[in-house]
Amino acid sequence: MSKVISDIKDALACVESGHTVLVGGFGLIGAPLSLIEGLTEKDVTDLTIVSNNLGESGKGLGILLNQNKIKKGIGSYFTSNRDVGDKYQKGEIELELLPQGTLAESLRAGGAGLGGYYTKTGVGTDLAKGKEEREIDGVNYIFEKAIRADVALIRAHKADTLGNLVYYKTARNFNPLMATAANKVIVEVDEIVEPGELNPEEIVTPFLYVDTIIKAQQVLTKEGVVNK
Amino acid sequence: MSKVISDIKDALACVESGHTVLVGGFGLIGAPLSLIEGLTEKDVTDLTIVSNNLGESGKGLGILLNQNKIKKGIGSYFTSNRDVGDKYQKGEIELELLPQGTLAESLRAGGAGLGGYYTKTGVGTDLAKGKEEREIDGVNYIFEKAIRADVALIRAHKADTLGNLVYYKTARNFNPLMATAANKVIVEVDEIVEPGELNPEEIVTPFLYVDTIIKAQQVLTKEGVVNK
Amino acid sequence: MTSMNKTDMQHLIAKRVAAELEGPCVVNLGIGIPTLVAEYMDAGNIYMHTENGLLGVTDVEEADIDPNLVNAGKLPVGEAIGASYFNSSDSFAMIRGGHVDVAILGALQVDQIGVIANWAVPGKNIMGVGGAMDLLVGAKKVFVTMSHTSKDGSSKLLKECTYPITSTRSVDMIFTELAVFEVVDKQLKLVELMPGVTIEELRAKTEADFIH
Amino acid sequence: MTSMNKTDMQHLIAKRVAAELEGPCVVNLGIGIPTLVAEYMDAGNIYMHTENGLLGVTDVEEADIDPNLVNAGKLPVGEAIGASYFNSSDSFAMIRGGHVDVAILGALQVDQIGVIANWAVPGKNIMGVGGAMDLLVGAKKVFVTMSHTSKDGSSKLLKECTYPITSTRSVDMIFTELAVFEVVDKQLKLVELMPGVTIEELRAKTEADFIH
Repeated sequence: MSKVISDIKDALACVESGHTVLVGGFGLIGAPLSLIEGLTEKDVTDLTIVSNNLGESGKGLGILLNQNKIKKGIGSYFTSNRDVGDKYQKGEIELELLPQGTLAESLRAGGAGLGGYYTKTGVGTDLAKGKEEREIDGVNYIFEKAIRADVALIRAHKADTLGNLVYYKTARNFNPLMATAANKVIVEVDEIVEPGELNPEEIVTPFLYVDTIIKAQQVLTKEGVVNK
Repeated sequence: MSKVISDIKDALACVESGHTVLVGGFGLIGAPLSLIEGLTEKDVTDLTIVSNNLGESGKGLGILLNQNKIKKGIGSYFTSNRDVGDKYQKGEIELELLPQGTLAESLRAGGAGLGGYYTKTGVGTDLAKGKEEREIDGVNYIFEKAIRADVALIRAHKADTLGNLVYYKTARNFNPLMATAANKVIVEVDEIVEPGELNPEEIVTPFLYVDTIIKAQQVLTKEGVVNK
Repeated sequence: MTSMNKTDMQHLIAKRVAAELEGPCVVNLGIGIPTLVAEYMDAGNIYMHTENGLLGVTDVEEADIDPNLVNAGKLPVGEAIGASYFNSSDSFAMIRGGHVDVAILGALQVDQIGVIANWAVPGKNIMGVGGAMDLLVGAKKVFVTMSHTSKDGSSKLLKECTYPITSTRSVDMIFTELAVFEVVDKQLKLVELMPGVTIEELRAKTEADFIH
Repeated sequence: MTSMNKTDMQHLIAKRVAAELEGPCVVNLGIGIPTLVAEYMDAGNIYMHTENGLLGVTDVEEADIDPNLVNAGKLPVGEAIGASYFNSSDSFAMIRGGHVDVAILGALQVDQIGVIANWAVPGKNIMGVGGAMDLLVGAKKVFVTMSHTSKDGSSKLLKECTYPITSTRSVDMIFTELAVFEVVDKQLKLVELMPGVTIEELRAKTEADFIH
């Protein structure tokens, strides 16, 4: 069965209410814009979204937020969307704020079958409250748990039909990590090529991580997001 | 000051008795053969060597072993050199055996500024003896500490003069990890090119990890190791 | 069972294991009998992972041997279409993280709940473990291949392992020249006898309890 | 000090920080005043890291802007010769692992042992932290740039931070429009007064104790 699917609805069939969903991107850069839009059109609720931010006000994941589909957000910078603060104030959303490096590392740990790890980041700050602290060789660390999810929605530059992925410039960011840390991984790409067209030394995400591939229908340009 | 050095003695000037030294390679594949030979010619002792194996009998790190320069070996597969067992039996060397994935992960953790991590690997086995066990979300893990070293000796395929590195096929193995986990990183390469000649999307080890670059004087061929 | 030379026996086992692999899937092959499994697999649909850093292992012709392209046994291999290279921590992240479908390993002993010993022998120095423990905890399924008995004729399927175990995890299937077992609810279950083997012969040569 | 508009003040600080950077080194620039430092650096010898995944950041001409090539402030940047791209965990491994020489950050407050607060304001929702905490624990040196006083004229160099701290680690140097401080043995040490500033003026506008 081919991993390449043409209908976004089919690609997102595996997303269910209550799921934890990883969403790639740093702001709009490298975000799976078509899949996010697909999600806003799907009837799901109580999602836990793991993403560096929750979009912008009324854009991307921000739409999902305003649709009250998000029960909890896990990220490092919600400041980019003022609606998140309002919802939080009203008790309509739970938030877990992590340092950006901890968010990235916890995803990697989840993908790599680790239970958690000790990081220096955050020691002695408000974000360490309630977290175990431990001294290792004279340095203080806090314990952070691995993150795993039901589904990952990511964006890459090219995929071959097996599912090998390469990325483009700073649109890489969280995407390769999220590809490793979910039960189902759905990727949207600019271009789909045949196996053998990507150089084996350059492949960033080997195909065993990828379940479903769709062609991106939305692209980030200088002028903003445009439909292809 | 250029990172490119022509004399192996100069490249190895930073290695001192008592140092912990990471040595790349999986057997001879991807091992820094010229730097290892340079080390056998240097007057140092009490080294702790972190490497998947300690060479073969009388070859590579095996020479260093027979010169009694190694106080301790940390690796995953010493079986490839029968002399290691003899030395160990006589109490002439300390050994720390780690699963191969744990060895790799501990090096990555050391390079990434983590104190340690919890892995499933080894739980309930003799290699978990004395290690802290912890249940996380219903799964048992053991604690493994990060590894850092004074010096790393690694091999890559190409370097640019800034120190960006790319590798070649399965000669990559532990080398990119070791490049991150030592105070001084010395790399031998097949070819040195100008900055800009390596594709920014393909660079595996960014230059900030590399201190010294030398041209390899020994190469692994079908017929074995040959001098260039 | 009629007597059989070692090579034939190994190929018999390898062929039987290969029949159990349903593609598309990613398989990691250990050293020894597992290596032979590649000869009998559907190469168009089954992809091989080697823990030293390659997904997409194939055979290689003598003329094309590259000394820097090897498998975990340090034997020369080739590169499949769609292959990719990665470092050792990324490779074991794939294994430990549950992204490899099947690991096929050799074993020294298997106990009757499917726990195996395959890395150390008591009384000898503990010198090497390689990727065995990682594969045991990480692969979605673990298949074990081994000769049914030791050189002295004693069963390698035991009530309890006397050698140090590789993991507390039970393997999924065991393939010997006498029989194929599945591990179900921490019990060995006989799936089939190999051609020419009787249940009496199997019982006589098996210390472990099994159901069928 | 004669009065100065905000832009001139920011450039004054940025220029002074740039003079402190000795290449070759790798520098991570935060948002705000730090971004301006790039204009005054020796670009041939100082390499810029941005935590969203690029080593080798440069300016970009309007015509060459690529929407998928941005810095941590999501502003368009260019790619230096010898640049490389990496994922977020590799990027923060560089930061946390001590491989970035200098981080230049903005701050809301600095206390008199050099601990800073730059990510949250009490009474407001704690909504964003980004890479600040990672840079604080990981960079070999941390330089802070900020205006010396708040809009209400109160000192931002305090005996103790009243906002949530970013790290227990003391920064290495602090640059304001009035002075440059080093942190030595957990004490602020005045390195120099900015042009036209008197020690009396500095004392009047600084709550934190400092030595010189």
